Amino acid sequence: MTTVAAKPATMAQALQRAMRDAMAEDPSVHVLGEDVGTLGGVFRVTDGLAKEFGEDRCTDTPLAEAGILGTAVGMAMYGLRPVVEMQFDAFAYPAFEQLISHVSRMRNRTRGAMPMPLVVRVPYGGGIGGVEHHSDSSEAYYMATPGLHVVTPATVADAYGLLRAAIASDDPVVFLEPKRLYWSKADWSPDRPEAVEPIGRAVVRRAGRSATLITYGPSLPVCLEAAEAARAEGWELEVVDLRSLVPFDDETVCASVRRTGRAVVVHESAGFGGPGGEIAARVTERCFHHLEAPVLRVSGFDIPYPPPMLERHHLPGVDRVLDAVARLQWEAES
Amino acid sequence: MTTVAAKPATMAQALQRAMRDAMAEDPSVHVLGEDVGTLGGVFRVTDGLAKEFGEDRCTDTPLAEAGILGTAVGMAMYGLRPVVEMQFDAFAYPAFEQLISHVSRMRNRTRGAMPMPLVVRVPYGGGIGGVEHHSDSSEAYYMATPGLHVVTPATVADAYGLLRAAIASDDPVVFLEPKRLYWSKADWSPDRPEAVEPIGRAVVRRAGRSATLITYGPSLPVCLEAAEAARAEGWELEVVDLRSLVPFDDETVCASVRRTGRAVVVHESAGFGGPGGEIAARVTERCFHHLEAPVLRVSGFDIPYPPPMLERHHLPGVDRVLDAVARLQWEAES
Amino acid sequence: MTVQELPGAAPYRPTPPPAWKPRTDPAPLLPDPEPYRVLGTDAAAGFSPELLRRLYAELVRGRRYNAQATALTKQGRLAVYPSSTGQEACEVAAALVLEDRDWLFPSYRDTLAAVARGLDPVQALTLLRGDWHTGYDPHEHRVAPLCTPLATQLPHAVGLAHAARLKGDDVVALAMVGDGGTSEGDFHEALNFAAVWQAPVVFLVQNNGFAISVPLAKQTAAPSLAHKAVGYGMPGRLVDGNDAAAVHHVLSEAVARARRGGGPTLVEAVTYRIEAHTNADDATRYRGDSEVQAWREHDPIRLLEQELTERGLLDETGIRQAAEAAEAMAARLRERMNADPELDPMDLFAHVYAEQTAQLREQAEQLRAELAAEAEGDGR
Amino acid sequence: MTVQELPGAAPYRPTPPPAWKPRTDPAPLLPDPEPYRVLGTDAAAGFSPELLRRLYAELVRGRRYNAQATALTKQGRLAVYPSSTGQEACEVAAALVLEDRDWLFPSYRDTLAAVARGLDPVQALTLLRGDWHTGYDPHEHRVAPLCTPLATQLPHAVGLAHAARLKGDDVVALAMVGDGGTSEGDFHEALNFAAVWQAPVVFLVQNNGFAISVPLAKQTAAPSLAHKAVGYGMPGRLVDGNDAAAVHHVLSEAVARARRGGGPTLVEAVTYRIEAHTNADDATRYRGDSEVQAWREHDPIRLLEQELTERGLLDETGIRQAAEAAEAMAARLRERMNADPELDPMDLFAHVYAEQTAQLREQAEQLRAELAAEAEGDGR
Ligand SMILES: Cc1ncc(C[n+]2csc(CCOP(=O)(O)OP(=O)(O)O)c2C)c(N)n1
Ligand SMILES: Cc1ncc(C[n+]2csc(CCOP(=O)(O)OP(=O)(O)O)c2C)c(N)n1
Ligand SMILES: [Mg+2]
Ligand SMILES: [Mg+2]
Repeated sequence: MTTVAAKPATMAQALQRAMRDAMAEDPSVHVLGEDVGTLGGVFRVTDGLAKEFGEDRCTDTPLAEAGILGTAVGMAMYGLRPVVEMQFDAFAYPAFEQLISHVSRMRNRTRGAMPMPLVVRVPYGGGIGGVEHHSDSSEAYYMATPGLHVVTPATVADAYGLLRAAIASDDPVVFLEPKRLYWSKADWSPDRPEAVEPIGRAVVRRAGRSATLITYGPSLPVCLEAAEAARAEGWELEVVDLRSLVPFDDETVCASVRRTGRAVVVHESAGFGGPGGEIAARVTERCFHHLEAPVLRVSGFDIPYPPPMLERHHLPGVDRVLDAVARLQWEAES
Repeated sequence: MTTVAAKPATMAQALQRAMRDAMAEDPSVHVLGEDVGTLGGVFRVTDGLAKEFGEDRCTDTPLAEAGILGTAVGMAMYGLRPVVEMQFDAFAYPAFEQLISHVSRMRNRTRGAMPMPLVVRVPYGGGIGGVEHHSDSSEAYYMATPGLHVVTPATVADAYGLLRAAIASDDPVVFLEPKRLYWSKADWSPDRPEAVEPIGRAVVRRAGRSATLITYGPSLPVCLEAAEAARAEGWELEVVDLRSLVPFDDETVCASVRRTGRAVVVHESAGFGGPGGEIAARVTERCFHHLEAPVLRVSGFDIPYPPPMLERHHLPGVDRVLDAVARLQWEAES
Repeated sequence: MTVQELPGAAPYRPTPPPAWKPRTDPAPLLPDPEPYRVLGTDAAAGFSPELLRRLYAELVRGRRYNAQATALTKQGRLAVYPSSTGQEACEVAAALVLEDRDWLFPSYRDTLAAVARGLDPVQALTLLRGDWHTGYDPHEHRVAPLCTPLATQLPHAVGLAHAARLKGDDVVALAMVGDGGTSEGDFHEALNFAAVWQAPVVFLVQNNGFAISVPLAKQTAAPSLAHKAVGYGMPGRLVDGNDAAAVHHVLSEAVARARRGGGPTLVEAVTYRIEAHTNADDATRYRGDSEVQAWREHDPIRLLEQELTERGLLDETGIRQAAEAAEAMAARLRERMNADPELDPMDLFAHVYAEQTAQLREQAEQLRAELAAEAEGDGR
Repeated sequence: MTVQELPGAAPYRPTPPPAWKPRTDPAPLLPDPEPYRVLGTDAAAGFSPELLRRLYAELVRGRRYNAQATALTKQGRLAVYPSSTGQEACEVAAALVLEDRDWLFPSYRDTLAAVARGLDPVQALTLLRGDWHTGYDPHEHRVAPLCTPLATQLPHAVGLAHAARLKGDDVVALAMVGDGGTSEGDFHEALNFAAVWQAPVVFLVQNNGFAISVPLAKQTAAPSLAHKAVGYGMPGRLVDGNDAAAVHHVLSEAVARARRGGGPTLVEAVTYRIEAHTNADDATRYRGDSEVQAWREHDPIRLLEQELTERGLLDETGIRQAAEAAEAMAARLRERMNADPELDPMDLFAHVYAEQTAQLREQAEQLRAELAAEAEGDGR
């Protein structure tokens, strides 16, 4: 990775830059949502876009999420590439019918005649001290909906690269932005030509041979920290960042698990019915005879998202990950 | 099971009877939805209720699902027990925000002061030749939402028993009615006192020692048929009917899998991100060392629900179940 | 800040709230108290004989189309058919007022409007036959997919019209919805977006008295559905939905207004669903025959035929010709629908994504194998 | 059926559509063109001095409450606070017009209304402090949970009011929502249900000019938000939201109307959000100071104080007393909020279901073990 001209940037800035570059390159890219224009979004991810491209390209809409996504569908029908911002995870729910019954199916329903090159940006997850309805992890809903791509960056560079790819995609992408990583920083240069990341490829963030931590988005830093801490216990943990939940990169994930023979899936979302079930099940289907222990899951509890003062007890932290690693039946090893 | 006074009844009739009996017993039970009154519902499940109890107890609402569920929330706040009918699975999506952000959380949010004794009846699944949006299997969305119970009957007796229990529950229940079983018939008497089934208990519908088929709702008849056919191949399949997806009956399911050592989860819903992932993962976590093969999944494909003329290729049928059973690594046995 | 800290304690004369500038005048947005009518009134004289005769031919054809489609359900050739019998004036006028470049957004009941716009009737009926969802390329005739989830097509129409305007194209979108559909949140959000954006859209509500079994009085307490317009800041228009000339006129005005940048209009056409909700419905469960009978007297074809014959614009020959043309259309449709559609189960995986994912390729292989096994089994 | 088959070919005079009975008269549903005002007008004389003085004391207290809560965010004692500074007249009047048995449905901004209704301010602020979601038992003061997902509380209010009426209780529900919230589908569906069911609900829209950064002009093109009422068949009323007497009067009328079975009313109160959206927002990014300044001149406390002093109903002592009472309330609040709330992490599992599921019991055990390990670690 070249570091020429790299400067520290936050994930929010990288996302902004991805939209900016896409809008500059392609006049059919339009951003719309609540407060995305003049204010630049409540997380400032669209900051400056209305000023640079005008209010017709970056539009403050009325306060109505089904209307936002529904009109975006119509815009896509006419050949535009709308990038919709939902202000918070739970506020995407009013748009659920449009997403499930139209966005995800339009291409299929019309035998490809009417594709939906549309991005729905959803800030998701907790850890920012938000009051109720501001910290949901809603990825399970989107994963269970055929026809959508579901993508989530965990690094500043991926935030740029994956959002560029999402906007360039001819299919609808639910783009999940981990709220608590918005202000995470990295040295990063958006001028690298290789910046656009293809959708659908997981990446090994840290190599190790004891066990694999399979994770994404807000839980990546937790897993990296856990892997570091695990060295003290003599475990070398491999950390896989999925980046794309749909399509799912079986190859990268299974290659890792076959190497290590043990795996833990880590995510913030509630465990029951959450992404971890699918991931554990498909890894087990494919790697059964390589597994020394069942694939375990570390996740938020099966409860409504807690109030800010209690959220740290809900969110999977380093200790909970290490506890799970410890339960991977190491005695079998000896 | 006593058969005194049992007469043949359809599942639709049993459901109707459950509401009727609940309404007769408890004046706080109210039914509301589109066309539930004068017409008796498009599936005739509420037939006769408006006539018997008046339009205030069984009410034709305006055509707006969020409004229906939202007003039901308010009615529950005032101590009523609303039973809401969503006309078809996909037409419950407009009510998604009310369901996720209010119905599932109201008790928790208010530390128990404001429970939500509310039932959302959703006809679901395919196999009835419905045009698009009339055959979705939406259970994955509900399963992934803490605070809801998710229940689905597969037999006439359970239709009555579970709906009575759902209406009696002090918590919100998403009650999924398999459309294609509405006209299934059985000898059944609603006068048995044991008719109310507690929510949360799976049941072994057929005993066997070769492998376990874990299923629910519309796929139960398919599994029973497959189990019958499997005898020709020398397999004695056990069939577990989950009945309740939330809470999940780990005990019954795991006891069966520990006995048989092999399992296949069967459902109509798309596989990826569907209920099968959760089920396979939790069974594997709990029964790993009893498993001779990975838990396999047989499900609908990961595609939008197909048009009527193609649906039979999508729905898991007997052959697909038997194919999966055949892949359960029987060579290990010999 | 408490009141004591407020700047200046000088004598103070209360004024109206500062933001209160008189806004839009509501008066021109309100509909007339009675539905607008043309046929049998003096206004009819202003309408060109060509237009009236064209409308007549289309109504007759439309009625025949409805009858034929209903017959096809009985023969098992259609899974279901929601008939627009009695509503042909709305269906036909909606199609006829649009230019080629304009877009039509039909609801699930509006196959006739799509056909009147030029769509192949077999393609229009594909959804209801059940071999695929949308049976046509929406771009070909600029007809959006027939929309089943009620009112969800309305924001699409707004977005498309808005996009066209942003691109500098003078394209108008006409979106159709039922009286029941006006209760959905999407109706509200679509109309609001349209008015705020001044998008070139016309919303046509066919108030046919029922949403399946639910009569209008249980759907709304509004003076009329057209009165909803003022709440969005757009004009509301009320028209006799069985008077083809009146519907055509009101819609034409609304389309022209939208095209010249005047923004959206809400049109309520008062009509009646003569048949049951669909062939699968039993309307006798919720309505009496006398109401249906009263509306049969106010039949759209009869109204127009009367006007035309009285003015000498239509004679027995004309009537026969229209009927014959409709009969020929029906015969062709019947014949074509009698052929089994060609089905390829592998299509299930062909259009889910632009590029098939590895996961779907695997599943496609599974189905292919199953089909091969099935074929072999059949061969045996 | 083709036209030829229609019964009878007798001479035919077109008539209006049969369903067309003149429906509700829209005229009385339409709001006046100007917001209703009392203070500084002749109407003020009709108001009881007690009511005006009570309103004054509450406004002063409310203003102080807003200031104190904002201060608490700076001290880290509240996670966030959406202030209703400048909107106190609406908040206070909404609380005061209700009887004990009535229900209030506040939005996330309306903690002041809840407090004015009698709720313990610490309990009202629990959500914003972050130790739990709803900090009070809604049944105690009949205040529904402060509602964050915009407009979703409106159907709840309708359902509750409807249920009360079915039970024979003369209970009224008053639901509060912002100008931005009126764009949501739930607003539409709630008002429609309310009107169809003639439910005893009053909808109070506080039009404070902004939805976060989005000004009203980007939110709606309607003549006024009150004009939306006619589309549902209920009366729309427009009131100066900073005139406490006017808001109290209009709401009281609406509540009385609802109580006597007259159905719902939509009230738009024209007011202004003096502070930023919340303490976390920077309002200078989207609005100028002059607009804020103009509204400060139209301050609700100032308007009422002027009226009272000019009529000799309030003197320096009265002003000082109101301020002192407010100060005392603030001091108590500050003190109580300075104590750390007691937290029990096990509460996470206590109220998810009526009966804890085996699954949650397992998870609770896990957390208990984690907490024990943590405590041990701390102990070391
Ligand atoms: C969101 C949604 N809810 C429910 C339905 C089921 N449904 C289909 S048609 C219909 C009635 C529609 O009435 P109306 O809008 O008046 O149209 P009409 O049938 O009279 O043309 C209903 C409830 C649906 N298609 N979509
Ligand atoms: C459904 C939903 N969408 C978005 C939000 C985020 N949000 C919180 S407050 C707000 C603006 C609300 O404006 P308005 O309704 O005018 O109320 P005000 O803040 O002015 O009191 C927004 C967009 C939300 N809470 N709920
Ligand atoms: Mg209708
Ligand atoms: Mg506002």
